[in-house]
Amino acid sequence: MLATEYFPILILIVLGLVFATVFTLAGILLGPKSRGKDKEMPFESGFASKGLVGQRYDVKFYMTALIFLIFDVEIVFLYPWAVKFRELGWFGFIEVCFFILLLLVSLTYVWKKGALEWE
Amino acid sequence: MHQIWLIPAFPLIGCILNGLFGKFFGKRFVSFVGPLAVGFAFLHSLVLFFTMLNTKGHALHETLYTWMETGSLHLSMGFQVDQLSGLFLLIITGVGFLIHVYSIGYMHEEEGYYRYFSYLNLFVFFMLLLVLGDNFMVLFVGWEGVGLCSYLLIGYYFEKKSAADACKKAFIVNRIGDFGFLSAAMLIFITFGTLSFDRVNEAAPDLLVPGGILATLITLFLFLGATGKSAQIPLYVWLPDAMEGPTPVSALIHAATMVTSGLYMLARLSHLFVLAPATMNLIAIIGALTALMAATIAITQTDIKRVLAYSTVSQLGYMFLAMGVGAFGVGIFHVMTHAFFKALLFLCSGAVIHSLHHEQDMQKMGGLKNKLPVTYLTMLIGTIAIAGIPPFAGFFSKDEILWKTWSASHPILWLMGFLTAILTSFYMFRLIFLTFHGESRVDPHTAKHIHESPVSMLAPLAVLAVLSIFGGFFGVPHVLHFLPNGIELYFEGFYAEVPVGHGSVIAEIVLMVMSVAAALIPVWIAWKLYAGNLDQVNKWKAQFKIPYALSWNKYYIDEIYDAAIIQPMKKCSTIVLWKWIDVGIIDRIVHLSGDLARVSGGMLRGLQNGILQQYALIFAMGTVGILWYLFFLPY
Amino acid sequence: MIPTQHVLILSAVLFTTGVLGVMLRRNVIVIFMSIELMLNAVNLSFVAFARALDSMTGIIFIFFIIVVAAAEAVVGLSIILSIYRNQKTLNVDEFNWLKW
Amino acid sequence: MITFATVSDLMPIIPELILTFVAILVLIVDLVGTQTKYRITAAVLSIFGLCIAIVAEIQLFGENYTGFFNTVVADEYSILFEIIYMITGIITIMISWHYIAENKMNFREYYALILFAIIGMMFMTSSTDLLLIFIGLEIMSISSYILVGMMRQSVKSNEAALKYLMLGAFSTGFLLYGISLLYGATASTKLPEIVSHLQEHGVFNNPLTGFGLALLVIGVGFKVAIVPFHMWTPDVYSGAPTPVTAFMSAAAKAAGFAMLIRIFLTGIPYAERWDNLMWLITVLTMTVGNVMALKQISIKRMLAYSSIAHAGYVMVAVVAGSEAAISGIIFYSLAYALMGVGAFGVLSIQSKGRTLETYDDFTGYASQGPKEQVMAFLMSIFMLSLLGLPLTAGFVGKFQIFYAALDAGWVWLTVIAAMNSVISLFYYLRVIVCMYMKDPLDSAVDGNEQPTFSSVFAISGLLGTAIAVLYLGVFPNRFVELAQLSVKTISF
Repeated sequence: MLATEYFPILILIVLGLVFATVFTLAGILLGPKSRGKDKEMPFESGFASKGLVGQRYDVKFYMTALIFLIFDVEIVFLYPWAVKFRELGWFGFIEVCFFILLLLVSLTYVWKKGALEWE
Repeated sequence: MHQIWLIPAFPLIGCILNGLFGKFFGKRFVSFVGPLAVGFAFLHSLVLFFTMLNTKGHALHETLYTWMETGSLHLSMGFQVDQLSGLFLLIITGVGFLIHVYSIGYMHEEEGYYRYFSYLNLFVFFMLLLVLGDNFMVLFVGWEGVGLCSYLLIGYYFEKKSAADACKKAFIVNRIGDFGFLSAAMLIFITFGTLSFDRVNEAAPDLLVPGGILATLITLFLFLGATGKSAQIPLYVWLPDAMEGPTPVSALIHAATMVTSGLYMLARLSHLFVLAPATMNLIAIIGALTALMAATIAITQTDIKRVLAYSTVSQLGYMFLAMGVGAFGVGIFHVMTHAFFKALLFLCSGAVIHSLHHEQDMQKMGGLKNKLPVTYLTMLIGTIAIAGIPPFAGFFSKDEILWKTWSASHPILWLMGFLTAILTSFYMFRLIFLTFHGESRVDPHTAKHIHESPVSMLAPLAVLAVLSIFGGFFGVPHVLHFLPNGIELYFEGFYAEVPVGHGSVIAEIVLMVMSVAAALIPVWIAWKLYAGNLDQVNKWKAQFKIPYALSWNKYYIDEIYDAAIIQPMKKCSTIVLWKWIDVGIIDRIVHLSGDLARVSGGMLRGLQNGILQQYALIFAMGTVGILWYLFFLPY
Repeated sequence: MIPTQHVLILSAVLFTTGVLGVMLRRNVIVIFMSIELMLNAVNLSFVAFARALDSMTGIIFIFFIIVVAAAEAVVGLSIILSIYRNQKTLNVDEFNWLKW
Repeated sequence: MITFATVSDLMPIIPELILTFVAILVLIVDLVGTQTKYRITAAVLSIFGLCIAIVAEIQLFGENYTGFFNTVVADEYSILFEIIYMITGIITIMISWHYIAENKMNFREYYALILFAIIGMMFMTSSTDLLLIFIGLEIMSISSYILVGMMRQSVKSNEAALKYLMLGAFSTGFLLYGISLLYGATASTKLPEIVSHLQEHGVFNNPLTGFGLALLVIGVGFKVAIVPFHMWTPDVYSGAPTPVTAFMSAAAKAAGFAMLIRIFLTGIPYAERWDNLMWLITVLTMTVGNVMALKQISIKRMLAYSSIAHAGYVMVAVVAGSEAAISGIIFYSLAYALMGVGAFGVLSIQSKGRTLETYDDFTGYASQGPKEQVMAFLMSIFMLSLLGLPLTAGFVGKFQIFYAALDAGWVWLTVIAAMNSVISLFYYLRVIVCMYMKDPLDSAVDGNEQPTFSSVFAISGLLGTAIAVLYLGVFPNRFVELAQLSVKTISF
């Protein structure tokens, strides 16, 4: 019957659940729980923390980070083209030019919007 | 082409004009457009009616356009004028026109004058669709539409709480009826593969086993639908409360037209109904029971409109009785005469109420006959007609129903009908005597201002009075054969044949004499009791406490429904589902059991607690559940 | 060579871990990371299938998943940022204005 | 040998290209123009672009272009759905302008995002490759995440966006997992190949295909909000800016169903158990939506729940799965798009500086002024259509679906659906009763508003919608025929 054929998947699910639960619980149960003052302190690359914990960073940091993230990842589309550069020939080149153009338009947009302004 | 579509188009145009521009152009415009729209429809109906008569036996068909075509189903905006719908057309547009004219005077001081006429036109439009349609779809459009309009018009005085409650009640009760209707339509579609009346009627004898389960089930559902719209046991409770609407509305919707749509449907599908004798018997029994019960309630009511409302329920019971014994044509005949005299009675009561500044209690009337002579005279004509005193309209139709019942060998049902006739005559004359005779019990302050109504209100009364007098001659009984029985000729070959036992001529004459006596004797009793002072009545009230209380409180039906249905529902509120449905539905119950609602706020609502992770959890559980069901649940 | 099944099992485990993480963690950012984990588990299974079937489609799919995940992350982080500015908390349990 | 796409491949996606161009243009206008100028230009430009795209779609109708190795098709089926999205988009933009002005919302990118969302939906509908479908779905979803959170100052909008994003991404995970399993089993992401593989080997003989398909249903089910994947709907719909809610409830759902049909109703052989499951889900969806809608205080939330119920009615047709049922879905999507947008649209327009949300806000609405009177009338039409009163679009849609289900032999499902639609009467009519049959709670609010251009614009948009609702109800046949025609030509 069907059930027997699906048995491997059942095992798979059970395994998944077991592993996930075990690891999650292990983290909670076995992990050292020192809730000292030092532990509560934010980690700042090993330096003693300055200022308040709830101190707010300038929104510029986030803005830049997010823009970096998205533009960085878009590069992924250039890889297939780069790998098959010769076979794709002019057609591929034009396609990629379009792609870069679109990225440029968005960059201009971001720029004009002032997201790159630091001050 | 006969341009049948023009008939409903006139009131629709009227409705749109009044609704959109009525407010800006003022009352003059509205009182011109509203009645005129219906008037045109009436004229066109007349033309088509006579065209139809000339092509005897052939209905006028017209397909406006194809509404929808899917698969085997072909639905069109199809209209037909045949014997049945032709008659209804004339009643709706004719009586409707008179009531529109009447409304000009009656509603003159109302603020939402244009709104009222707009609704009323809309109602006429839907009612015309209902009777003109040649398939279930168009009928259903009309069916829902008239329900909506009735709902809007009952709640017209929405600032009154009783009106708002009444409109809710009408709505809910009608939903039960609609459920029946829709189920029946669905079954019919599954069985016949068509929704056209003609084809259903044609195919019924071939496709359905006479007396079979399917035939019985379909007709029972249809009848359930009919009881909802036409106010029969057990769904009649909404009609008396519907009197919260303006009086002309009661006359048009809740006496002459909408409440007869259930009967229309029965008559329309007569070929289907005769295949289910069990349903037919049930219809006859329910009809007779409703007639008798409503009549006994009407005896003690003191609100003038309520007496008339129960009288309507009772008369509708008569019509169902006729249908049930297979006398479809006679039932429809009574629909016609009833439309005349009941509309007349309602309009007269409206005139009385109007001149007494919205006093409806008969205990505060009396002695009005000199002050309102025209109203008195017309109302008296209406009363004679409904009481069944020859030669007024009611006599012919009612006597015919009783005779058909007798000859179909249902003596018990006949007896119930006969008793109802006695009671009818009694409570109607009681109404007349209490209102117009005896000493004036009117509040002295109002008494000074009593005046006869304007011409726009009296003219319709006069026309209807004439119709109530002569309307019966369309169907003169056989024994009296000084005129041919018009109704029988008119409907010849239209309805399904029901084998009717033929009683002897002697029996017919004897029964007729009995009916006349049953109509006349109560008049004398009512005169004795109510025309002078009311001492004797009060003495009897004290003596017959229990029957009186039963009748006065309408057999506690509302209370019984409350105790049997609403209270247990409230008790069951811990059972979550009921609670949910209730809480949303009926505000009253919300108020009564506010805290229980919170207790049972229940599972679903608990699930929707706004916490993101709970949603994710349910999502994941759903996934696991689906996968488990699909792949791991053993067969 | 590692058998495909093993990779698939790993991917299933990662996916389930992600699902559990979404349901168990309280911090919005961690929940978001768990979702990314789920997407990456899917990527893993795509890679495994692509290798087993010797087909490029799976690989191309992964490119798009990565990009979409990044776009989702950007939008998500912006939303989280704006929430944090308004509410000063990132605990999911506290976002339940909208309910019932 | 590598085959390339050519210019002729662009034919089927011309409308998409037009919209993309316009969307980018709208963004650029934002950079150049000033605040007030942009407000008008962007809206007008977007509507203009949508109109051109609709014309382009009509030109494509009947031509059946395909492109990009048959991964994009412009068959009648997708063209009809795409026109539905664009009409919804036009109405949404018409009401948004006023909403933005009244709520002083941050509107930049708003119109562009709506256009992008529509482009995503169009790709969802017209492609036959799961990859492209996925990309379309994500373009739509990400745009709507932002749209939902557009009112940055509002706590509710924030929360709605967060929930939508989190759950949306969560469901995307399931969807992708399903796709990957299907890919693993069939070695393809192209629907025709997957379907023929399934027809050959059966769905349930290979665990991978069974699981994959089930997970795919779950992923799509989230988008169209079927129980138990509906939990986000009420929260997101009630938290989002009202025009966005209107847009999502109408267009996004239609797109979800378009995709659902394309994936699941094109010849995949199912087992009995699958049918039972769908049956159960359908019943649950209708009932939960309706029952919960009964209890709501807020009309916006009530409409959100009722949209779940409507998804349930559409699911009835999905279960029935016949040609008539699919054409019913197309019609219903159009009808619901109109009446849903209309109803939310009325909610989006303030009255005398008050935002209308609850039943209490609507009490005595009809008697508060000329504008309110018009709005109340429009609202009544939309409510009557939603509850399925004859002569409205809603009735025709329901009728077709119920008829198709009956015809396919799903009698009990139809009965349950009919009973559900009876329940829905109570909460829809309650709105009308509140507006017409009650006195306003606080009569103190008065003062005359000057009709602004944007309000006239919004109301005329709603008026057009109402007329369309009535027109579809009275003369549905042409559209029904179109829908039936398009079902016949549905291709992979």
